Order: sequence, then structure tokens, then C-alpha cells
Amino acid sequence: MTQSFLQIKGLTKNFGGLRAVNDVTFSMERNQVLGLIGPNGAGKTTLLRLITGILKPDAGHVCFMGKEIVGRKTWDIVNMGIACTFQNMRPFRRLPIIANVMVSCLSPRAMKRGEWVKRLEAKAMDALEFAGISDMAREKASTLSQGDLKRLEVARAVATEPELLLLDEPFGGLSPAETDLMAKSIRRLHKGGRFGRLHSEGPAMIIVEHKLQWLMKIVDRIIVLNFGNMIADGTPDEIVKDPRVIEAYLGKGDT
Amino acid sequence: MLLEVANLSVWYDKAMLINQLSMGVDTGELVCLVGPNGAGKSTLLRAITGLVAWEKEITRRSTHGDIALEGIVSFDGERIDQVAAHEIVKRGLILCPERRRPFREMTVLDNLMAGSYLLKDKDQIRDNLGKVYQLFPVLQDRPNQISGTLSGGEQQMLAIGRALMSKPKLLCIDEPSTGLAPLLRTEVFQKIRGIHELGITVLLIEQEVSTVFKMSSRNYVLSSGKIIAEGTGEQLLQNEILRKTYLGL
Amino acid sequence: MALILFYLRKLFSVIKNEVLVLPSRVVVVLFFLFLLLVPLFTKDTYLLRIFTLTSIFAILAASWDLLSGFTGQMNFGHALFFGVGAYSAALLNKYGGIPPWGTVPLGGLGAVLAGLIIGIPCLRLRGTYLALTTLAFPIILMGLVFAFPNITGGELGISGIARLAGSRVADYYIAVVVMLGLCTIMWKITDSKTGIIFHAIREDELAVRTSGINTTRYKLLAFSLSGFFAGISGGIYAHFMRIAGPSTLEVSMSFQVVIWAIFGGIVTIYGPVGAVFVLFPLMEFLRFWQEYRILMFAAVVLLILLYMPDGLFRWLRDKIEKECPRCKIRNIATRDTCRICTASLD
Amino acid sequence: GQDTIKIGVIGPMKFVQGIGHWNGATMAAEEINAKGGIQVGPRKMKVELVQADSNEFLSITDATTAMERLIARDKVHFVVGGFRTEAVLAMQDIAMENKKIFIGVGAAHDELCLRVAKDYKTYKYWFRGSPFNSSFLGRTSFIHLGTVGAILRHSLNIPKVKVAIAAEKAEWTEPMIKAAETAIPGMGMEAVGVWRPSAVATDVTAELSAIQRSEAHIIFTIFSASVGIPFARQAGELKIPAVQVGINVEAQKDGFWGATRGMGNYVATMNTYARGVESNELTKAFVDTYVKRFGETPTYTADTYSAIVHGLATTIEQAGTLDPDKLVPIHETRVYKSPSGTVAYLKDAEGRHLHELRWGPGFLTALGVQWQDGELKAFWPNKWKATPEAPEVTYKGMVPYKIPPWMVEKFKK
Amino acid sequence: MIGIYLELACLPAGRGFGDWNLRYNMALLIIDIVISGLISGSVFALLAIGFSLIFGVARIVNIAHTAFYMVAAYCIYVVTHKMGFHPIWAMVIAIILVTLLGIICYKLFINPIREHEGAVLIATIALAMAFQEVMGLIFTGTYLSVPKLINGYHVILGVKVFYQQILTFCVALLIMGVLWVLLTKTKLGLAIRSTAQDREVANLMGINEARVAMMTMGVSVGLAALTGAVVVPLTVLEPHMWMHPLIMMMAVVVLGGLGSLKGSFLGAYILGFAEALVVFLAPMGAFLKGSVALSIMILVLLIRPEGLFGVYFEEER
Ligand SMILES: Nc1ncnc2c1ncn2[C@@H]1O[C@H](COP(=O)(O)OP(=O)(O)OP(=O)(O)O)[C@@H](O)[C@H]1O
Ligand SMILES: Nc1ncnc2c1ncn2[C@@H]1O[C@H](COP(=O)(O)OP(=O)(O)OP(=O)(O)O)[C@@H](O)[C@H]1O
Ligand SMILES: [Mg+2]
Ligand SMILES: [Mg+2]
Repeated sequence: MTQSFLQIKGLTKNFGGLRAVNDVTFSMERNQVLGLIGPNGAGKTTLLRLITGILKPDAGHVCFMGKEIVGRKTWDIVNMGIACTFQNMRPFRRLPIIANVMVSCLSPRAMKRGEWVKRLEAKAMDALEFAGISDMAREKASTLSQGDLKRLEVARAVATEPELLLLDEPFGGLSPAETDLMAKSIRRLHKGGRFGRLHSEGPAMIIVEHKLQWLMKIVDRIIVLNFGNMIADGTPDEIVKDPRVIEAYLGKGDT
Repeated sequence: MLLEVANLSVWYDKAMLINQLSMGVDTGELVCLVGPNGAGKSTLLRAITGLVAWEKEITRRSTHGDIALEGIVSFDGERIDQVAAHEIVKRGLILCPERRRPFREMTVLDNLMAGSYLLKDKDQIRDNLGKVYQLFPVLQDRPNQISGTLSGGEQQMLAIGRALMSKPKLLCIDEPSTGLAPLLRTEVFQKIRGIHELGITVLLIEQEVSTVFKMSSRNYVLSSGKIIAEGTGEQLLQNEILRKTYLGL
Repeated sequence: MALILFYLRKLFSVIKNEVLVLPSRVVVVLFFLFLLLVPLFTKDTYLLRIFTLTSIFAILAASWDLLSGFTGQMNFGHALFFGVGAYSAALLNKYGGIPPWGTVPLGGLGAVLAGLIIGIPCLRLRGTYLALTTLAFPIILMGLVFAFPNITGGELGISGIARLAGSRVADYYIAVVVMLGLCTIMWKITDSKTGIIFHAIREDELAVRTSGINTTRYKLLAFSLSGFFAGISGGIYAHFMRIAGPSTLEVSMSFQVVIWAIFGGIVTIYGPVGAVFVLFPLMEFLRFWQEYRILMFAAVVLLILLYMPDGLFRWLRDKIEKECPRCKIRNIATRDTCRICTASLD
Repeated sequence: GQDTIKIGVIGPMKFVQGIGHWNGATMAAEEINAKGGIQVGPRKMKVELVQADSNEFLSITDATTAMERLIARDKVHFVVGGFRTEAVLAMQDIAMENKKIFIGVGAAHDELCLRVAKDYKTYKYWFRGSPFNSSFLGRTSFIHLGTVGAILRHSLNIPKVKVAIAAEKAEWTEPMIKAAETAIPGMGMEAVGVWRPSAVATDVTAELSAIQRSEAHIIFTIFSASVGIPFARQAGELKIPAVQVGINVEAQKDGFWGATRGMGNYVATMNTYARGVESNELTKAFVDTYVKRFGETPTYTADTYSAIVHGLATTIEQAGTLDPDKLVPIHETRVYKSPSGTVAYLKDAEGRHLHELRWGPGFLTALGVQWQDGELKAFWPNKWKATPEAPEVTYKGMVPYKIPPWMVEKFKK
Repeated sequence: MIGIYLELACLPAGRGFGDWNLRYNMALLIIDIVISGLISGSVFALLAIGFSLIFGVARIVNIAHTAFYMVAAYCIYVVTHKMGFHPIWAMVIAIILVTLLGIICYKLFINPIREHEGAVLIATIALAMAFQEVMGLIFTGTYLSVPKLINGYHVILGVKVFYQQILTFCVALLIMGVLWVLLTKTKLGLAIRSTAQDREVANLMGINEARVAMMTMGVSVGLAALTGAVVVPLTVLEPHMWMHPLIMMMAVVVLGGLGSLKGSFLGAYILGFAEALVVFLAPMGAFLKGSVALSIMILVLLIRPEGLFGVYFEEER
């Protein structure tokens, strides 16, 4: 059977009179890293929320590894292997950073997959190490700076050991040096392998990002949204040349 | 100097976030603060605008997290380190905070009006509103949307717009470009430059080093609560170590 | 013999390495010992009664903390669990003839049921909405109690049920041992993996869901656990007082629990327990000034909170212990360096 | 070694009920001590009162610890007081465990005395001091209802008098409502409905509108809690064309007039004492002294006085000991006069002791009182015959019942 | 209202609608219910608006709100009874004194611990208890009453309604109107609403959030006092009277949606009608009116967890 890894069909979401996501259809494969770009308010975050089940679509289907996931509970979807981050970071503020990640490690999916790993804490630590904030593991999450919070978000998502990782602006607020590191880590994660006790089969990814210069380095394919509609779908090189994308999103001069 | 910071130190429960820091911004400058994540840039701005002191006051009786603040901050020739945050704002030192923070359950228009809270002149408010709308047409399209439901970038626009609604002498903006699409980002930078050219002094935190260095008159590089370098964009870019370790270029 | 020696040695080392290093642990151990030894020194039934009731309410306050403090499901209607526990125990005893050791746990199960019944509709509510909604449940139940006086005894309640045990001292031991046991269990729960999830749900429920945790299940678990412990305390209360009446469902009861818990410091378990052991006897102590009793009580609560808004026992603990800034291990306040990582503490 | 008799007075001391308990007891102790004390065998022992605030309206737990404290700490010999039934049940258990005689002054529920019959050995130390139980209360108030009904029928020419029942939601009112629903037709009147506001309702205009719509002439009230005040006040203000009789405990108090701002005029209720009314030769002295001492008419919780002076003191003197086991058999068989009438204790149908007060002509009967322009006047028993053969009872100081003028205006055309 | 229609529908046809008398009675019944509902709704509305205001701004669940209302009532009692002034003066004095008291309590006990929600909550409970005790010590627990501002009643469509009740209704409308203007049309209103959302950022707009919170507390407590002045003449005065309206007040506020004045207003009338319906249609169960109203609140919240007019969104962006 040639079932795609993730298949989205006619996904639509309205907010009052506003159509945030309009009839979006695409599919992606297990080995892809997909970039999702578009102007502000194009519906990127909404699309990710629809996939993770936080929002319910008004119409359309999402099939993940052959199973319909629209209508399932968020935690079911996560346990099927889709993890996501929040654009506006939502850490557990009064918990130590390590506990933030341990929550993800406690999800049925991570528990099952890491059966041979006895120590949750060690696993959580590895996720933090991956995101580069392991030195602050015992601090309260409320003490983190904006950029570090972003990394915590990523660590939390990675700790569920997903098949598909949805990253919403993973580089937002990171300084250039750190963005570099983060981009490299993400790339490495996609390649698969082991990070300490954290096991990664190299998840497929959908990355929403406005920092194209780094995004281009890690994605194989880009989808462009505008006013909820998909206006382009192609390799990075094709996208930057697409006049509609340039007009709606890139503007002249910027890459 | 319009803003002068001398030997400022900030402790959050034994952790020293700002370490004996001194800096200054002259009238008419556009100064940029750069540095790695967690360097203390946002904390510095919060300390200058009185938010750290405010936080210290309201958490005074908690069991943990003593906040301590030392040093001198003066603005427009007067010391402001003992002045309450809202009074500082009245003197014309405006901060557009990190992480956008709109008044979530209020409409877009109300948010903008809150930004012009201190302005008395109705015409001027209308005028400013027009300018903000011109910069961010999205906001004009939906003045009545509850701001918590805006998209991330839209909220960022709202936060910048809100700061622009007032009449600052010194405008501090904390990472205005996060979450903005490239097209808009360029526009925002242009607008900031425009504001600066109107004679408003600007203090900017930004990660987008390559863009800001082109417009800033002076830059500070912050790391671990200390200023480790200072100079124009060109000067800084010449320093190889700085380029590699702090600016990531 | 060797085995005994081994365990003794192990106990000794636990005491030396785990207990004696931290003053708070020493205090807790002394507290356990004190409670267990009280009847050896006094047979004053009044004193024993106070301590018995205090223990019963300590369970209640701790169970509130489990639900509202840890899981963040603010419950202003905790009297519901207490009342359901008391009423079910009383009904089972009176009409089913089951002795207290059976009715009390069954009462706890009754309260679990109540926890599920209110927990399920409350799943979607949060924060203040939840708090103010839960406030309504005991009042509605009270309406039912009044509406079916044949079963519930109306405002008289169900009286004349079996005594908890034969004597005051036995009552005392039952209440104290159950209290110590249950509070230890609650503390263990909050210290476990489940506890982390409870904490996280309090902080941000949606983020927990996106971490792949079935929050519905955990919230219901919190409601049931808390209900169970509160129900047990209700059952013991009913058998100790020999009456289960509508006063167990009153708003003031719900408020009282909140006062105890917050006064002691929420999200600690030991805080609410300690607070009950301070405030309940205080109320009795103030009898010598009968007229001003409640006024004094209010004043004490107000003043203490004014200076220790995080709760009395958190404040105290903070005074006698310091957290190492590096490894976050707690140390006695007199130490200069961390006992584990030897970082400077000042 | 002790030479005083310690009597614990337990009640909600911040409320009128508890204040009544304490006042009555204080008067009793002063009177006894002025005479030198109680003769216990060879010794004369003074009475010492110990006050305990049971706080029972707010917390039953408090009530029980107060009782325990009285017994364990203060080592009292006897306890009088108690009001809220739920609390009294719990306190009763403690007193009985410790074999202390507990004379309940305030709670009317039958269950308290039924326990004595069911388990005499344990509960024999409990006695009812005041008021008599709710079925007698009911019976008395039906007589009042009948009396007022007859007056209305004759003076206003109403052929079929309609009665609305307004009873607070409480256990003790249930049997009374049931009884009233059968008794009212029996008295040739018509019951038009039952309204049951909450015992602490503060606004009953809705209920009153509904009652007015039912065209009732009489509102048979069964109130013991605060709802009695707003009910009477709002009915008076709205000039609801129906008279109120029955039980309204709040209307028994002197403060009622002020609390209703005079709108409680013409409200009638059952009562134990009224100024200028004498059930027997003891009444006047008690009421007058009480009024002089405390500035208000005694209500039934002040019967702690008779419980101590006429009840306990005499029994102790007769027994010559403080041993409760010796006192109980003497006390339960005594028949003695008290300011509110003659006290005797009942047995149940099987002849078991109930320690319940006896009601009826020649014993306790209570009064029917009505507010008439700021004063509480008694209109019953006035030439009352319980049965055709029974002796006619009239207490000293009776006045005629008054019908509110707006009713006269409405019906007398 | 559904209840009435059910009742109408259930009537046997022959007896029900043919009978003029019965139909007339039905009409009266509905009028009765409407008027009673409006009146008790107004009382709830007055209480709830003040409570909602301080919650909306400062996130303070002010349990002592009704205690302030009680203090105002005692104040009026003293001024009219002990000093013999006209009730109007009493009202003015009470509002001023209680507002001051509220501000002082806020400054002393609440402001210093504002960050600690739990502590604030029980501080307000303790305050309420303290007021209750102080009033109990001064005035004892006896029931007292205060005079009405306007005496007498008026017959509206066959139902007797106190002028005072009509006044309650009018005051509720007036307060609603004034507050609405205050909140939406004035700078203070803007400041109040901003502070409610984010205290820290409010500072950055130049809003003195501490003073705004204090002023809101003043307004809120002043409203409680005004409520006391118009509502308490209808009922009795005693130190524990604050407990009873508390529950209904909170129910109204959550039903309407926290912080929404419109919601509180509407919620008050919904619960008022619910109570009236119970009293008229199930007189034997009149004591259940509180329970029924609370059940309605819970039902509504199950469908709309944010109340009728609350703002609610699952996700922050
Ligand atoms: N609950 C809501 N009610 C009304 N409109 C909404 C709601 N949620 C989102 N929107 C609107 O839907 C549009 C899409 O939002 P979305 O967050 O998906 O944008 P985005 O592509 O992520 O933008 P950005 O890059 O700025 O984050 C926005 O215009 C937003 O204002
Ligand atoms: N309450 C706190 N207690 C202890 N440390 C804190 C606290 N708040 C912030 N910090 C620490 O202070 C440092 C500076 O934080 P700040 O937010 O100022 O960084 P920043 O330079 O703005 O970083 P970013 O670019 O990521 O926004 C961080 O390392 C952070 O961990
Ligand atoms: Mg987005
Ligand atoms: Mg920052």
C-alpha cells in the first residue's frame, strides 16, 4: 500500500467570519523535513494545532500512518507519535526544568519506547542536553530567558520520542550563534540515532519559521500558506524563486 | 546623556543577572544591545524601566526569590532608580516588553488606546493611531478582535504598535522582530529607523545582528550580565572572536 | 538475629544520613513520636478529643492540598467529600450494621464516587470558575439532604451510630495512626511520578496534553484520591462524633479547610497538616477568652499571612533550611557549604 | 474536697438563645447562693456556674469540645443548655458517656427523649427542661389556630376560613405540617397550600405574593429561625390580608418589634412567658425579676432557671447526694411547679421512661401571645377546655385577640 | 420560563384553557413570577457587579464583599437609630465610611500580599469573620432592622411591590449604566481593564496599577455599601447575614463570566427567575430555590465553561 506517512485533505478552519485555514491538502513522507512558511496570520500555527487536535477542524481529514486522527484527543495523537511545540512558550513555570521534560518522558509513548531505560531523570537530562540547556536542569522554568524557553519547548517535544515533530518557530528569539546550534541539532535529530538514553528514529518534521536563512538549510521541502491557502509547495530553491511567494512573503532582497 | 546606567547590579535570589554594568544612551542615538540568550539583556531593560524594582516590591514577602538591585540609573539628568515604574513611563521612557504580552482579553483597539494612556491630546492619539495602522494594516482590519486570539506575529505587531502609541523620549524595544515574517521585519526595522530619524532616541535589543548593525549608531554586546564590547557595527564586526562567539556570523 | 541486626543497622543509617541531616525531617520524626506518645502522659479526655479531631481534620486539609494545591483544581466545596464520607459511613453503619472499620473505607469509596460525579462535569472548568462551581456542590447536596429527611435525617443528621472504638485513647490512636499513615501516603503520591504530572497540570493543562498525558484521567485520579482521603476523614469524624449531620456540608466547613491549607502553605502536604495542628488547638486555647475567640482567630490568620503569605510552615522551613543554589539540595541553615556538592551557601 | 456544685451552662453564647441560657442560670445560681446554697446531706453547697460557648450554630465540633471541656476540665456535675438539635445529639452522647445529668433547654426534637426509652441505661441522665416536644408544640398551636379561626369566622363573617401553611424547612416542622393538613379540615377550615421557605431566607416577598394569591385568611406559621422576622415584617408592610398564628420563635422575643419596625403588629405565636401573665404563683416573681435584671422578657431558653432551681436543686436536696445514679430515679418521678407551669415527666406507651415533659391543663401548656401595638399580650388560654370534661383553664392577665384593621376593612362590608 | 410552558401544556384541555378563571390565574402567576424574578435578580445584580468588578481588576476573590455590605447596613442602623438622621444621610455616610474602611483594609491586609492569591483569599475570609465578630460584639447577635428609604408598596398588575424593591431595580440599572460608561468610556476604565489583564505591562503604559487597584477596591466596596443601603431595609440585620448572599453572588458572577459586568447583570436575573419559578411552581420545595439556582449555574457552565460572557481561548499564541 502506498499510504503516505501524513496525509492532509481539505483541512479547513474558520474563526467566526475569518477562514484561518482553507482547504489545505498535502501529504508528506516519513523521511521528510517540511518547512511551513507564510506571512503573519497565514494560518500556520492554526494548521499545526489542527494536526495535534488542540483545535477541531471544520472540515477535512488528517491521516497519520494510515489512521484518521481528526477527532482524537491530543494525548492520543501525541502518543501515536506527533509532538509539537508552542509558538508562545508554555513551560510549567514553577517546576524545575528537568521536571518539565520528565512530564513528556512519563507519557505512555515515551515510557513504552524507553522500557530499557530505568531512569526517567537521565532520559529527561538527555533531552535537555539535546536542546542545550542541561546545565540549568534544576532551576525553575520561570527563570529562563526567552531563548532558553524556546529550547525547553523543543526538549519537551523531543522527549516524547516522536515520529513526526511539529516545531512552531523553534528559532524565534534565539541569537544567531544559538540558532546555528539549534539548526544543527534539529538536523542531527532528523538523521536519527541516539542522544544519550534518548532514542530517536529520526522523526519527520514540519517546521514553521520566519528565519529563512536557517530554515533553508534544514528542510527538503517548503509549503507556503497565505490567508489560509496553500500557494506554493516545492523545494527551497523553487520557493525562493516563486513570484507569488516573493510578493506575499519574502519581499525583495531578503533570502 | 539621556540615559545613564552606572554600576548596575541585579540579583535574583543569589543569582547575579546584571553585574556592575555601566552604559549610556545619548539623545538622538539608536543603540542596540546584542548578546547570547540569557545574557541579561531583557533584565537590563526591565531594571532600567523600574520593572525589576516593581517585581521586588510585590514579591517582597515571598519565601523565596529575594530580588536585589544596586546602582544608579538616571534619565534626562534625574535619577530614576528609586522612581516607580509608571512614573518613569511618564517621563518618556517607554518599553515594549519581551514576549509581546498584549492585554489578552481586550480588543486590539483597546490595547492601542491603553498604549496612549498618558496622552491627553485627542488629536495626537488619532494621529498616532493612524500611523500605527499605516504600519500594520492588519490591525486596522480587525480593531475589535480579542487580542489573545491574534496570531503570534500579529501580537508582535500589536505590541510594537502599542509602544508607538505613546510619546516617548526614549523608546526601548525588546526583540521586535521575533515572529515577524521577512517582509514585515524589514518594514519594522525601517519604521524604527523612521522613528529614530524623527528625533526619538531608541534602545533596541535584537538578534538580527546583520540588519541592525547597519542602522544603529552604537552597540553594546552583553554576556553574563556584563558589557564585553561596545562600538559601531563596523567596529564590532571587525573583531573576529566577537563575530564568531557572540554574533554567530 | 543477623537479619534484625541488619535492619537495625539500616534503620540507624537511614536515621543518620537521611533524617538527622535536615532539621525539618527531625521535626517530622519528633512530631510522629510526640503524637504516638501523648496518651502515655495524659488521660485528659478533653485533650485527647482535641488531638483526635485535629488529626481527622489534618487528613481533610492534606487531601485538599493534594487536589487543589498540587493539581491546581481549586476546590471550594471540599466539605462535599467530607460530608459524603460521613453520611455514607453513618448510613452503612446504621442501616447496614457494618462496623466502623468497614464503613470508614466504604465511606471513602462513597466520596470517591462523589469525586467522580463532580469531577467529570468539572473537567472543562478551571481556576476560579472551578472553585466557585465546586462551592455549589455541597450546598446542592445539602438541599437533597433536606429534601429526603427519611433517609438522611434532615437537619438532625444520622445520630446514634457506633463508636469508633471502645475508649477515647483507642479513638485517639485510630485517628492519629490513620492520619500519619494517610498523610505519608499522600506525601509519597505527590513525590512520585504521578505527583509530577499533578504539578504540571496545575501549571498548564494544555501543555501536559501535548506532552502525551491523558489529563482527564489524571484529573479524575486527583479528584478520586482527594475524595477518598477526605471521605475517610469524614467517616472517622462521623464515628467519633457519633453523628453525621448537615453541618459537615456547610460552606464554613469548606472555607475552614481552605483556611487551614493556605495558612500552612499549599503544595506541601506538611503545611496543611501542621496548620491544622496549630489552628484547631488554637481555637480551643482561645476559649479562655471566649467572647473574642473567633476575632482572635481571624486576627492571627490575618497577621501571620501578612508576613508569611506563602504559608507558615513554608516560611519556617525556609528559615531553618537553605537550598543550595547549585544542586538545589536542601541544607540546614547553619551550614556554609552544601552537604552534597559543597558549593558555598551564604 | 469540693464544696461547690458545678453546673455547666452550654449554649451558643453569642446568640440570644445562649444568652437566655446564661441569664436564667445566673438568676438561679444567685438565688440559691443567696439562700446559702443547696443542702446536700449534711453540707450546704454553693452553686458555681461554668459558661461554655458551644458555638453550635456555626460548628458542631466546637459544641462537642465545649461539652468535653466542661466535663473533663471543669469537672462540672451537671449540664444545662443546648439548642440546635444536631449539636445536642452529639453533646448528649458525651454527657451520657460520662454519666452527667444533662438537662436540655432549647431543643424540641422527640429523638432526644426517644433515646432514653430505647437505651435507658445509657441515656437516663438526659432530661428535657424546656420546651415540650414538637408534637405538643403542634397541638398547642392548632388550638391557637382553631381559636383564631373561630374569631375570624364570627367577627368577619367568613363562612369557610382558608389557611395557608408557612413552615420553615426543618425537620421538626415536618410532622407538624402533616398534622396541620389533617387538623385544618377537621376544624372546619380549608388548607390552601404549604410554603416552605428556607429557615434563613431573608426575602419572602415571592412566598407572600403566592400566599396572597391563594386567598388565605390565616397564615399558620411554623418558624423557629430568623425567617420569622422578614416574613412578619414583609407581610405587615405589604398588608397581606391574612393573620399569622402558630409558632414564630422570633416573635417571642422583645426585639421582634424593633426588628420588624413595628410591622409585626398582630402577629400571634406560641410562647412560654409574657409580661403580666401568670400561669401560677411562681411566674410573676420569675418574670419580674428577670425583666428587672436583664431588661427583657425571658424566653424559653431562660428555663435553665427552673431546671436548676426547681428541678436540680430540689432533687439534690431530696437525694442528699450528687451521685447521678441516685438522682435520676428521684428526678424522673417528681412533679413540681415551675414558673411556666407544673412539670412532670412522661413515659411512653410501653411504660418506659422518656424524660419528656408533660403537656396539658394543669401541667405545662404554654401561652398564645399576640403583638398588640408594641406589646406582647397573651390571648390564650382564656376559658380553655381541653376536653369537654376537663377543667376550664384561664391564666391571669389574658386580653382579647385583635384582628388587623386592614383585614377588618377588607372583609367587613 | 420553560417550566411555565410545560405546566400550561400539561393541563387537560377541557379544564385548562376553557376555564377563564384558571387562565386568568395563569397570567397572574406569570406576572408574579416575572416581578419576583426581577426583584430578587436586582438584589443579586447589585451584589454581583461590585464583586465582579474587584475580581475583574485585581483578581481578588473578595469573600468579604458581603461583609462590607453588612457593615454598611449596621452603619445605617447606627446613623438612623442612634443618631436619628434621615435614611438618605445614613446612606451617604455609610457609603463614605465603608469605602474608607474598604480602602484601609485593602492597604493594610491585601495589598502587601497581592501576589499570593491563596493568601488574599483567606485574608478576605478572615476579614469577613473579623467584621462579623466585631459587629456581633457591638450589636450582639439580635436581629435588627433599618428603615426603608421609601416606605410603602405599589400594586403592579395585581402584585404588591415595595417601593424599595422598585428602587433596588432602578439602582441596579443605574449602577450598571454608570459602571458601563466608567469602564468603556473613560481612561480610568481603560486602566482598570488593562490592570486586570497584566499588572506588569500596565505599569509600562504609565498606569499606576497599585492605585487603580485601590480605587477599584474603593468603588467595589462603595457599591457593596450602596447595595447594603438599598437591600438591607428589605431584610433583617445580623452579624452572620453576609454568608447567605455570598453564595448566590458568586454563582451569579461565574454564571455571567468572570469579570464581565454584562454577564453578572444577566446572570443575576437568570438566577432570580430560577428562584421565583421554584417558589411559585413548587411551594413545598421553596427551600430548594438556592439549590435549583446553583444547579442551573452548573448546567450552564457545563455547556459554556467560560460563563455566558466570559472570554476564553484554549491556546495562547
Ligand atoms: N480564536 C480565534 N478567533 C479569531 N481569530 C483567530 C483565532 N485564532 C486565530 N485567529 C486568526 O487566525 C489567523 C491565523 O492565525 P495563526 O496563528 O494560524 O497564524 P500564523 O500563520 O501562525 O501567523 P504567525 O506567523 O504570525 O504566527 C490569524 O489572523 C488570527 O488572527
Ligand atoms: N527569576 C530569576 N531567577 C534566577 N535567574 C533568572 C531569573 N530570571 C532570569 N534569570 C536568568 O537571568 C538570565 C538573563 O535573563 P534575560 O531574560 O535577561 O536574558 P536575555 O538576554 O533577555 O535572553 P534572551 O535573548 O533569551 O531573551 C538568564 O540566564 C536567566 O536564566
Ligand atoms: Mg504562528
Ligand atoms: Mg530577552
